[in-house]
Amino acid sequence: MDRHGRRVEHPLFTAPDPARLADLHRAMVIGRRFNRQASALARQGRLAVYPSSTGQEAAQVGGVLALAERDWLFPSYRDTVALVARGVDPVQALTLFRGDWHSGYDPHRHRCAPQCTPLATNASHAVGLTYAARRKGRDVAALALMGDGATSEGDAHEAYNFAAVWNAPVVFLVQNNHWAISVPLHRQTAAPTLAHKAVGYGMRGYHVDGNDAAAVHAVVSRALAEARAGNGPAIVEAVTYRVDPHTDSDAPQRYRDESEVAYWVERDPLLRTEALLRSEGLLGGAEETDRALAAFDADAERVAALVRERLARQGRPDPDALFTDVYATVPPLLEQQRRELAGELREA
Amino acid sequence: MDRHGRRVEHPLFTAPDPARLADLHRAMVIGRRFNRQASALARQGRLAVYPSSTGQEAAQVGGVLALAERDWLFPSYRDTVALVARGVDPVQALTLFRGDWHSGYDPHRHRCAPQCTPLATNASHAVGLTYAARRKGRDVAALALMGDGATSEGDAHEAYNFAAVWNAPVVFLVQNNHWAISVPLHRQTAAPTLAHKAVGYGMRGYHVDGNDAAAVHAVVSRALAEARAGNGPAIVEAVTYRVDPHTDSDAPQRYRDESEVAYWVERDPLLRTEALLRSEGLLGGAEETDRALAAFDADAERVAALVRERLARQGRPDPDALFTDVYATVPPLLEQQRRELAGELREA
Amino acid sequence: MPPAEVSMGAALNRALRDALAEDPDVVVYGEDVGPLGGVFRVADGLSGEFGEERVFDSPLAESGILGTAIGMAMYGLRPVVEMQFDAFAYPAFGQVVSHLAKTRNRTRGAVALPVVVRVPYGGGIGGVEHHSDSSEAYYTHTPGLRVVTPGTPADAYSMLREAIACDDPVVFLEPKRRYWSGEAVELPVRTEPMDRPVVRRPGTDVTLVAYGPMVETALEAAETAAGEGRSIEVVDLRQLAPLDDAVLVESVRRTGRAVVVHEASVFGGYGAEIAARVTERCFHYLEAPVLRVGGLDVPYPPPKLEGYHLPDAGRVLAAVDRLQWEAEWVEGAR
Amino acid sequence: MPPAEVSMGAALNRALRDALAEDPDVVVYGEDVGPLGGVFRVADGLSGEFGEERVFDSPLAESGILGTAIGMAMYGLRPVVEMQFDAFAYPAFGQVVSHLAKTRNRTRGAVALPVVVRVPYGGGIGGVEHHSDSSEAYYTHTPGLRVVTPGTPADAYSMLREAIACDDPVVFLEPKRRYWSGEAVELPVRTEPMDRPVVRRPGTDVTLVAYGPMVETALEAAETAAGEGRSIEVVDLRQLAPLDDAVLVESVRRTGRAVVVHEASVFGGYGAEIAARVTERCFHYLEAPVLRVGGLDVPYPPPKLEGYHLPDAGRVLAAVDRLQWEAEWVEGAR
Ligand SMILES: Cc1ncc(C[n+]2csc(CCOP(=O)(O)OP(=O)(O)O)c2C)c(N)n1
Ligand SMILES: Cc1ncc(C[n+]2csc(CCOP(=O)(O)OP(=O)(O)O)c2C)c(N)n1
Ligand SMILES: [Mg+2]
Ligand SMILES: [Mg+2]
Repeated sequence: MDRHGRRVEHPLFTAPDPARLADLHRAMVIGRRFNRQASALARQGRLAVYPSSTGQEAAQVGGVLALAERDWLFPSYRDTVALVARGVDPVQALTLFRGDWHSGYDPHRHRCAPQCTPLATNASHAVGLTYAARRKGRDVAALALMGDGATSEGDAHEAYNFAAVWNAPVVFLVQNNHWAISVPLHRQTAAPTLAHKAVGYGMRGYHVDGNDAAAVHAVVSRALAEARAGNGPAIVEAVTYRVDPHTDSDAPQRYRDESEVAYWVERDPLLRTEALLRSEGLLGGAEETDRALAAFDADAERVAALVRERLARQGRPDPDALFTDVYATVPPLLEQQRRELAGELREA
Repeated sequence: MDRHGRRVEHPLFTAPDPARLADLHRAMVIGRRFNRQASALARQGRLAVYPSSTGQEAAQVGGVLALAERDWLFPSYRDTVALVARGVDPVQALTLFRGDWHSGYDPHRHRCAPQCTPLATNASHAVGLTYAARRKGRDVAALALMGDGATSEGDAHEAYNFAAVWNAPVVFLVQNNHWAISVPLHRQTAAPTLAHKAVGYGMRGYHVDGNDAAAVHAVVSRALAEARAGNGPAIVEAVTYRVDPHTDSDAPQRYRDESEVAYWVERDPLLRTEALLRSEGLLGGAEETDRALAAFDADAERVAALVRERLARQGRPDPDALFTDVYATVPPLLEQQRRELAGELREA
Repeated sequence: MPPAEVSMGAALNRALRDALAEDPDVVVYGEDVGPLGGVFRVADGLSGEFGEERVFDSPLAESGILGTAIGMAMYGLRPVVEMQFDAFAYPAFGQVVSHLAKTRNRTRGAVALPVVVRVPYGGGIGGVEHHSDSSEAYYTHTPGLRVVTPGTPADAYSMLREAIACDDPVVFLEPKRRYWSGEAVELPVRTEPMDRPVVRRPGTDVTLVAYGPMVETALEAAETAAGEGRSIEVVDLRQLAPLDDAVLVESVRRTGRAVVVHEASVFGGYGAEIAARVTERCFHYLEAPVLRVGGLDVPYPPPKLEGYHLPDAGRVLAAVDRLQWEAEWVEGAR
Repeated sequence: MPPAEVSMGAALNRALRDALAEDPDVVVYGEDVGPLGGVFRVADGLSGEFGEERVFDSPLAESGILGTAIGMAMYGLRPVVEMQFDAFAYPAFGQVVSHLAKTRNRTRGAVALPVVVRVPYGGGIGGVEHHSDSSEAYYTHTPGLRVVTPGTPADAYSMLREAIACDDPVVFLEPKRRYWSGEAVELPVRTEPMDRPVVRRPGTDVTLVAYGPMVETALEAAETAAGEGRSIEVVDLRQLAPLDDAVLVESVRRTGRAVVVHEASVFGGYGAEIAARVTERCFHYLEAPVLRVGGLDVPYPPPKLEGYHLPDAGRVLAAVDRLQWEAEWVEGAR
């Protein structure tokens, strides 16, 4: 798509079909609403923190919907929308940021690793997982998500290199949202693009408009297919923008200009898919389209309402949970601390 | 030079002048003799260990002689010959491997960091040092030495990236000797060359015949000049070969074929400079050349003899040294341990 | 007029500012310490004031930050680097242990590394995972490092100035939950040298050993105990390593009882060193074993459960109560 | 016929081989563990026997090795990775502390990480710098890790098998100076479960607590002491964390005296935990403070000086002698 949501063909990549385009748009609409809802809850103090991905929905959704059921997703803290798009329960997806527990969903159920806070450390997990799957004879690929800043970490390098040497079916999707908290990209790297990093590992690098869900989907799909076929892992750089503050406790006015945000808001990924769906009539005639889009909005509202309500209803987590899953069984000294805490709580 | 020591011109790089070529050859002759001597001492148990660089003398000497006096060298454990070429006392250079102390020379005197054992960790030190020098208004460049295996470490990546972003005058000289102990290069990277890694940092990468001292010197000189001029750091990959075992306690027959070693022994870097010096008469007529070369050999023998003798003469290090340089002053609890040890020794 | 209240964060900010102003060799860098002033704003305003050659954002890589600081120090600068949070210092652990701590020793004193590594540490701020580790034990067991942590704004100022001036590498642990704690103090101020523990509150019945975030908690416990007729002496260790144990030993020999408190998990924590050392040096003065109060031996909990993990004055006082004040206790224990 | 002597290195090798043979999910990798069999040859012959899909050399990057092992374990493998030397495990510290130790907890038990991290550790082999660190305290203070270290070849075999079968991540510390120590034992052998300390030698006068490389030293000290009429009980801890202190406490309550010995620097070392814990649990049984014998509080020394740093039987016995056997001692100390 161009900036205005007009279709642009590319000789190498196949555009998603109409149904998939509709899915992408719907997931973005839900993702955007989710971002807004979660940010509001954070402002109200009902979440401990929320790192919003408003503006980055195309990159996350485009990437995630390119995965097969059996594939694995390795998200970072920024990628709650990716989890929701993957089918994780939106309330469980917020457990981390609610402060109830470190992770709220069963990773095996949706084949989503816990959201990863230490930067770039999830990338090698993805490589190892696909190695194991291959040993077990399963055709499993993985998508590892990271930010532009995270590419500076040694862990990113090691993971890229292991993936290339092992020919692992992993796609590293780098959401270049131009900022690592307050640090702009030119203080992060002197490379022409982050996709150029692939050269030094002998793998393919793709540079894609990260606000174009169709393009991200097409590129990640192709990269995954190549990787599955044994043609090696890839870095996909999705160029996008973090419209909101880093988290609700950030102060972006200290380091960036509102005009920069405005520039990107104009390039909102949702406007573009909507324009494409409308102009090409992919959801049907004008009326049908309106109806379909309204249904997406309604779905999004339902998700937001669900999040609000279920969050309000949940109680405090049980402190006994502190002890049960440190080891496979509770060792004696920890059992003693458990008893002591229970005693304290009884007294209080 | 080609394989046989015949001059080959290159449009970009300036060949060292005859005097410099002679210096390079002489330093290699000394370096080779030093490697042999140190390896022998290790076999006799008079060094704790010695990681020989036989076969790699051109890469080390070619790189080091490209440095100006004021520049800094950041060597690894493999680079004792580089230290000797830099002017470090050969016996002091062996302190580490004798087991007398961790490092035996004053880094400030020769602007040589201590030899670095943890792989790739010295690279960021080089970057920081040049940053400091620039702040102090001094035109200081640095040469950081590392092996092919070390490029896989996160620390290499972080240093490359810092150097590029800070536009630091650092040249990373990677001696690709084809092995990281028992691990061959193709298990280390899938990149076409290690020089390709430069692309991902937006810096220049050079791929040079590491057994051609003239070429290494020319390339490193140019890379240093560019870096000094503010055109950014560079990776220079010098392709060479580790002819000896990793250290004297290695068992190379477990992982590599003797024929591979033979292939490289034929490409000995010393034979090539000698052939060039002779064929072009750079040391004068045949007789003068013979005399000059014999003088180099004699110098090398002198260094070897000196090492043997001084090492034999030296006593055991004083245990009190354990306590004096942990902190700027000896803290109370350490002072107590110092007294206790002194007491123990008196009793014994 | 009494001096104004200064928060610990403001005191640290002022210390950085004064050090930058006095010594052109001081540079401050790390992740987000430039225009943003750090995520806790400890570097607030400094890059504007001193220019981005001296206060700046680096690429996002902790080992690279530490490694470049080592290189800078080799050439005469005094870098002050920030690790954004405790757990995000771990990627630099190799540089810290194998180089920062050892270089003076490796070079027999020829190369000093006056580097300050600032680490906002500890919990109590409702941070999600990896934002609340108490990592002091990893550093205090590493010879060659000075490990210090201030318990008050005045100490924060004075100790940071001293750390920057110090020729040894200093791991400067900032108790992040206390950034907003205030104290009426006129800056600049110089307190006791950082390598000596101080008695924060004198007492006669029991010695309570604390540092960093737990100093405030210990004082609170002492205050409560005083109301109940028990006199608690609070020792603030300040420099955890290398430790000067004289003040501590003197105190415990006098009181005959001791409790050590920290946020970190008890098992293998820094409190074990204090308990073992005090016991060894004061054995025949002790009326009861030295008790440790600390975090549970579990990964740092999520925000809603951190209250169960972190020691508070109540837990400290409960430990004090277990110090065998009654003769019968001894019998019961057998 | 009595069983043949087996060295610890050979016992470990056999344990890896048997585990690989029994469980197809076991993979062994790291730096140089393929054709070379590891720099200490603990993986000798395995890549040839089991193929390079199961025993192989990885790229040279410790954090990557740990991170990929975590990913493999998430998908049901049981990776056994080698860190070539203690100090070269530090680059992986972030992966170890923030992921390996915490993932079970973070996911409330949904994701177990049965990873074994083999680390040849400690000194005594004349290694140059960074080849002799005793890093156990860094791991034992990290909840979620099992940290074990064998003191004998039989334990080496049995504990490594158990570690590989264990659903928790295990940091398996191999006392490198004891790779060549032999014991007459028939393999395979199963010793006590690894999570329980054992009494290696019974005694009545004093409890000597040791683990890993110091077990041999402790037994040597006990033997010498026996000749001098003093009966030393040697407790081998085996699993350092999480610790089951029952055997230990029982022993010290019986003997009334204890010394703990390790190679690591004393300050903040693992011995502090033992001393603090034993004191707390056995206070009224103790005739003297629990003493610690360990390395000096200095960076690991160069080969020619390591003998001054490392505890030997003489130093252990000197500490035993200081355990206030005479009543006068008490007076003198005041
Ligand atoms: C190892 C590590 N260091 C530092 C941090 C603190 N931190 C959290 S997010 C962030 C910026 C990350 O930027 P980027 O990778 O571009 O991702 P984005 O937040 O923009 O999505 C930093 C420095 C961290 N989480 N982990
Ligand atoms: C961080 C770290 N990990 C592992 C080692 C152990 N080690 C020493 S040398 C070596 C191989 C290095 O290979 P390369 O970088 O190619 O250098 P070379 O020895 O060939 O000169 C290894 C694995 C180390 N020194 N440091
Ligand atoms: Mg970003
Ligand atoms: Mg090599």
